Amino acid sequence: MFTFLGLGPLTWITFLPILGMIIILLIPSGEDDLAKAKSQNLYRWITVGVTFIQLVISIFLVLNFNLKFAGVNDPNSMQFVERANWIYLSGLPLLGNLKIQYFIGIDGISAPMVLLTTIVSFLATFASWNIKKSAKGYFSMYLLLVTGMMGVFVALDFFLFYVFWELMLLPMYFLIGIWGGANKEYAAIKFFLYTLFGSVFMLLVMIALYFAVGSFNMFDMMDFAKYSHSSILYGMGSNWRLIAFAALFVGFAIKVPSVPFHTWLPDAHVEAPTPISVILAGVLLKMGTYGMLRIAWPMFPDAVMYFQNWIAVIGLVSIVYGALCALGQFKFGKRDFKKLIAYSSVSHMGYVVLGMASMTTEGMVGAIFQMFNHGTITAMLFMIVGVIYDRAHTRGLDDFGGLANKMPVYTGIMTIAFFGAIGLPGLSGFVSEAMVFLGTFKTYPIYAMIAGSGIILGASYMLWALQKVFFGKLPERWSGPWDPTHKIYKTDDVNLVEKVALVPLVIIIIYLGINPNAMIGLMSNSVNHLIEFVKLSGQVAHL
Amino acid sequence: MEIGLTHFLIISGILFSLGLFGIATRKNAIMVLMSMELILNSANINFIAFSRFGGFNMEGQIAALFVIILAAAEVAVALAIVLNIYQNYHHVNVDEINKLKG
Amino acid sequence: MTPEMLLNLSIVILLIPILDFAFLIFFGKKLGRASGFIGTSVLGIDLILALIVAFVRLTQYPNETMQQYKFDWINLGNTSVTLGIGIDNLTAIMLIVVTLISFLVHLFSMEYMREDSRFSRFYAYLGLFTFSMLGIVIANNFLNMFIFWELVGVSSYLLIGFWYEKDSAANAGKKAFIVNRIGDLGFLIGLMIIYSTYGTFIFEDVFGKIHAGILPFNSGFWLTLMGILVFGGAIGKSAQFPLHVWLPDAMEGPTPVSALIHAATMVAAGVYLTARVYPMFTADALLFIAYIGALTAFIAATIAITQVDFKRVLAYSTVSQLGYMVMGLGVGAFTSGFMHLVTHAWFKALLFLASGSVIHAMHHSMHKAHNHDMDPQDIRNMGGLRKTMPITYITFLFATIAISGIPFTSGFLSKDGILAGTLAFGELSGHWFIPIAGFGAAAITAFYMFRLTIIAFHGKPKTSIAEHTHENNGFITIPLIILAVLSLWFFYSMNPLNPDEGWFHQRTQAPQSAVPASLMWNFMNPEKEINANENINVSNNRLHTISNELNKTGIPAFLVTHTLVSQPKVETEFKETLHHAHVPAMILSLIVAISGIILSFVYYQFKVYDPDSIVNLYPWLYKGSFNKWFFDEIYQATFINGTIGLAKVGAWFDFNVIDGIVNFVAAIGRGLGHITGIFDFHIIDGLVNLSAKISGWLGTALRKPQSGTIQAYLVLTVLGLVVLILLFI
Amino acid sequence: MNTFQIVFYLFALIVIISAMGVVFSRKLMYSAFSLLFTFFGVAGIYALLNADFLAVVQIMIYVGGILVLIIFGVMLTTKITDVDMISGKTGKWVYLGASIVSLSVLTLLLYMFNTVNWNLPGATAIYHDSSLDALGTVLLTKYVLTFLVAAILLLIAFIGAALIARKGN
Repeated sequence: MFTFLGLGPLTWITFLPILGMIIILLIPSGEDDLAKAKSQNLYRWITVGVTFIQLVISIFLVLNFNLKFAGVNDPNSMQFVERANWIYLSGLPLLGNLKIQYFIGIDGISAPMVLLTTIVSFLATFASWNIKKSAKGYFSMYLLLVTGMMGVFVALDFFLFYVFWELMLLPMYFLIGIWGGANKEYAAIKFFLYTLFGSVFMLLVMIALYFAVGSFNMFDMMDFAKYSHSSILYGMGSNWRLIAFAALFVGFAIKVPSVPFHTWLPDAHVEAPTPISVILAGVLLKMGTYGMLRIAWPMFPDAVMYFQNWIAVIGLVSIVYGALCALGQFKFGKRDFKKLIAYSSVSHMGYVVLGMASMTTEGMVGAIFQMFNHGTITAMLFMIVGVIYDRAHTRGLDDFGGLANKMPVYTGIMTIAFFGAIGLPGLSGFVSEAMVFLGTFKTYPIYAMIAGSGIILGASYMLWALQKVFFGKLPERWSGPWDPTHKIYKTDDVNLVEKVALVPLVIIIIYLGINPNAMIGLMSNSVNHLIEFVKLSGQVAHL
Repeated sequence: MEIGLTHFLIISGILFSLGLFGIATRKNAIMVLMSMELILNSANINFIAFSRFGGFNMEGQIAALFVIILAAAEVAVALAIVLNIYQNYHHVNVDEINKLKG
Repeated sequence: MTPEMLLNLSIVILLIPILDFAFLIFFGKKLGRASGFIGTSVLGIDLILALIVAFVRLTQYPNETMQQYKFDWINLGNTSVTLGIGIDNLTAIMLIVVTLISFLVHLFSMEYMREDSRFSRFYAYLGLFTFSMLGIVIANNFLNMFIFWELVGVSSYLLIGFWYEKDSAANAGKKAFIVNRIGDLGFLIGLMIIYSTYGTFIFEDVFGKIHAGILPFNSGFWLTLMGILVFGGAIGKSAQFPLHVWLPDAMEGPTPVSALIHAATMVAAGVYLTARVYPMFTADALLFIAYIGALTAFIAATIAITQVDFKRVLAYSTVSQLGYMVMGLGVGAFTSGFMHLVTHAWFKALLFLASGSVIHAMHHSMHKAHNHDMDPQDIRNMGGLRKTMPITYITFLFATIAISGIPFTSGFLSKDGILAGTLAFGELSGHWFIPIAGFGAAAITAFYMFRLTIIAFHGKPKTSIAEHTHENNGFITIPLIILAVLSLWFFYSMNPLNPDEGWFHQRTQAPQSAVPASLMWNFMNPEKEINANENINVSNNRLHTISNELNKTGIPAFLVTHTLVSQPKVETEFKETLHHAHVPAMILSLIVAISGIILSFVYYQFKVYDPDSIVNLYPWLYKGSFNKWFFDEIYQATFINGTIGLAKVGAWFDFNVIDGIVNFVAAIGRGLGHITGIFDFHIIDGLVNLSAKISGWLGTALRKPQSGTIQAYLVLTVLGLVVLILLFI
Repeated sequence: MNTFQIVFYLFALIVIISAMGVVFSRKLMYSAFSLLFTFFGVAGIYALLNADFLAVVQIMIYVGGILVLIIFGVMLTTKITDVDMISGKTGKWVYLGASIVSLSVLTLLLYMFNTVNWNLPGATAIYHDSSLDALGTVLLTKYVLTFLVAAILLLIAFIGAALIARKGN
């Protein structure tokens, strides 16, 4: 175990942003313009520094990750574990003994997510380069958000998980609500209420589980032998267990988001500033599916097997419906670039749910890999929208056209991102989608076939958007120099900061498309173990 | 009569009462401050007397020392406040500064 | 040369174009014109390597099974996904086809694309395309094939939409990609069935397991479906009916691209795929393939008659010829079908490059005349080019004769074989539609190709632009000459009338079918097994021995090969019939081809009859053909509008219903909040106010001692303290 | 009556009388100077209590520091034209109340001092050397943290005082 100042790498990676936040809060923002610009620069670089250290730590973690250890429901094969008693109270009325531990660690399921979080939050910092409005607040909120996200992925105590889950919510609300677009209040409140609605379900189930096993330790909750006989959750396959699972699933599905709990996403995306959209799509959505894998699946294996078919249907509907809505964007309503990508996110996250419902190695590996790939690809897509929004101050797809000649580098990057989203072989998205299809077909052949239509719809709307933005003739008003009164915008190609944010993602997408084993190797052991565990326990329940 | 603990305590008691009276009756803020010093001194006498006769060794003296430090700090801040009040009201009469009046 | 060296060399062949692509993408802009030289010379090296590989393979190991190399791409712990590459005779021949045509197109483009502002980008894309195509060729498994299959689709998208300033070009690229994707969906579902049933993608493993009697869902129907779905990929890529609509539109791309992609290589990929996975097709699947091919060949030919755009005529001709190939494979004339792929590649590339030469010349002529409104591709503006562009004319004529199927050309050798196959198939299975469509299409092909030649090249120039055209320089004419020479018969067989004796036929024998005998045409099963009584027993026995061998060695005894010459040749009833059908087919095809040619001379060269008279006689026929039988319109009205309608409904539903429900719930919440607000205000607040008033009175009373003087407070405090102390003491 | 007693009563007298002077004098300057004597007296009592170091500290800080500060305060807050520098009178009721309270407190304290059995472990041995050595040892070992905190507090208080007293803002 590698420690620094007595704290392990996971603690550092989780709480480093808090440290950065405190430093930022201590630096006065200055009064005149010069001082303000100076301090702004300082905030930026502190954020870059903190997230960069996080990135280095996460790479270090992945390099030192023991691929043989499965994790999932076995605390002894979790890695980089840190454990301390956090809240230990005894003799409380009603609750009895309250045991909450600071218990963190990673396995093959969370390791890719930790890596994803650090990559996306590091690169999104560069997308935040142009934030001028109250930079101090912005960057401190941003760092708080990063801590919340990271905490969710490393927590192994349900209570701790919940704390981080809610911790993430607050900065997100402010980041959308203060730095957002025209309709930001509506979007922020919608996001907040939706997610809160979901977390209430989670809280209820968490408490019920606590009463059943007497601790918040996730591994205890996965061990059916520890369930007390008097608990309502005792007895595999009981109605209460099914209800608890359904509630938990809804709580996570809102975050994913799966149809029909998805309508907060387009609004939140459209209104959020670019880097927040990037984080939202890149990391936040994965928290839902991660929660399912980490909590819902192993804790309620019986219910998973019971609802398997319905979960697959939800995934399927999300794929097709999300794609249709994205396609519908160009014939209905405002043609907003971000909305298009938001609906494509719904569709792509549907693959994750479908793959997880398939309960096959291929499907599950594909699902986790898709989580990672969607994180990188969609992050890239939103950054791309941000680039054009910075120049044009519009996201309306009808306002663009013919930019390919003006911005060749941008066009090249965007083409890669779009084809990544379509699932072009050679790019990472293909591998994960193909794996999901292959896995799903083993369990649900018909669903896999229907889901296949998603790739055609995906190609349709993505290529349509590509054509709208880049091809055809350049509208007069894009000739520049910038003149807001006459709506003339300059179209200079991506600058250095934007390149720094985009090029690493391009490299990741291509590399993982050619050598997917680099990522799949991390998770395959854990996934196999998880499937075996869930299937075994689930079958026992249904005997 | 052997001079004992009680003697010192009586002096400190008297000093305390005088200080209290001063605080209560003086109008001038600086006078109030002086009276406060009296009270602090009486407390210090108690500390040291107990230290001497009570077998507490150095503890009482240490406490007295810290009281002196605090007194210095208190006077510094208090005088600063008084000066501020003077700048605002052009007098330092405590009873006329009654913004707390309900 | 050892097999390992062969494989390593083919990996080098594969990687050279992608490195070329990467290099040109990053440095192309600085290099400018030089990127063309780099691209061309790199492809020249690639071509030489490919020739070496093909030569070695075809001479040193002509009878061996596929030499291959496998590796685990994705390791899932308990299973893994294996990829790899392999070389056999088919691959070797395809390597030459792809690299040679790619090389010639590179050369051609040096002149043709000279004035384009994105010259280097064009060469980069060509490199990407060549890479993807080579990947398809040397794949030894389904997944590899699918990966490069899609990459071909993308490079085609980029190249069709190369002049993206034109909306029509951008739309055509999009259309090509999406229509291809529909076919690919079939392919993908086919892959899912294969993987879930066999757990592997490697061709020989899959075929071996099919042969061992393992069927998807234990049903022959699913095996058929699996074959048809995989063939779905070919329908999309090879522009077969009903997904043929993208190819004519793809002519919006630069002409060299049309020659490379939409004539010779990419569209041939579908045929190659069909040939590659040939052993897995059941009788029903083969029948389906044959019908699709026949329909495509015929329908496309009828459309080509009336088109006036030079390239569109060629495009429909391509579709029609691809239909031929597919039909040939479907009816079991495997060797001829594949041979037609190769020969067609040469002469169709030639036709397109020649059309490029014409368009280039027309364009220059227009440029000199300062005329920018005319369509340089419309054959009605041409005529008399025979005089001004002799080399182009002669090479074009070579290709026209070849495609019409006149003896002493390569086209005759392959086309005749296919037609003989259809005859034999018709005779044995009773599906006579296929030979009829085949011969009909042959006649029409000869007719419209000569119509094109006569209108464009013969007679008097119809415009002054055509009059002032000039022959192009060597960059353009040399590829034309090379391809024209390749359209002659002696490359494939010394006997101009019988290809069977040539090396090509010797080395590309049809693979033996892997499907159970009961699912195959009886006449295609090996002779000794036709005996109905023994059929089941024999296949059971075979199953038994094969599974034994599988257990022993881990390697399937039955290996898929196209060159099992060393093993005893399997004689089938079909081969027998095919042999007999050869001569009648030759005579018949000659008759239809020559009558087609004569008819076109009668109408267009000598103008004995006015073609318009027929138009006036059957106006609906003309309109239908001219408008491509309204396929685009029908698709627009049904599938596209249907999908868009569905999407609209989805978006509307999302916006109004789901979000409506959410907002409605929020509104209910607000309403409840309002009601509780009223309750709050009057009752709860009332009580609160009452208590507030009471405390207000108390406050007023207690207010008196609050003088605001700190000293008073102090005194009172101390007094209280004293009282307390007194109380407690 | 031994010397110790004589000295004790002398100092007690000085302390009490001068303290009364502080409290009852109407002139600010008189009060301030009486305070000087009080401090001296208290320092003497410290010395009698074997706390020689504290006695010195008392003189140095109270007399040298605080008193000077107070006198400055007096000077700065009183108009020079006010020759008398008289502290204003408060009302009779306040006088009466304050007297009652102070007297009762005094009575109470004296009563308590006389009656309470302190139950102490017993007097400490008298140091014949200076207590400085022992005091320093304790201060820098057991109470080092408190010492540092006090130092920081003092610093902060002075900075704060300077800030507050700054003219304007």
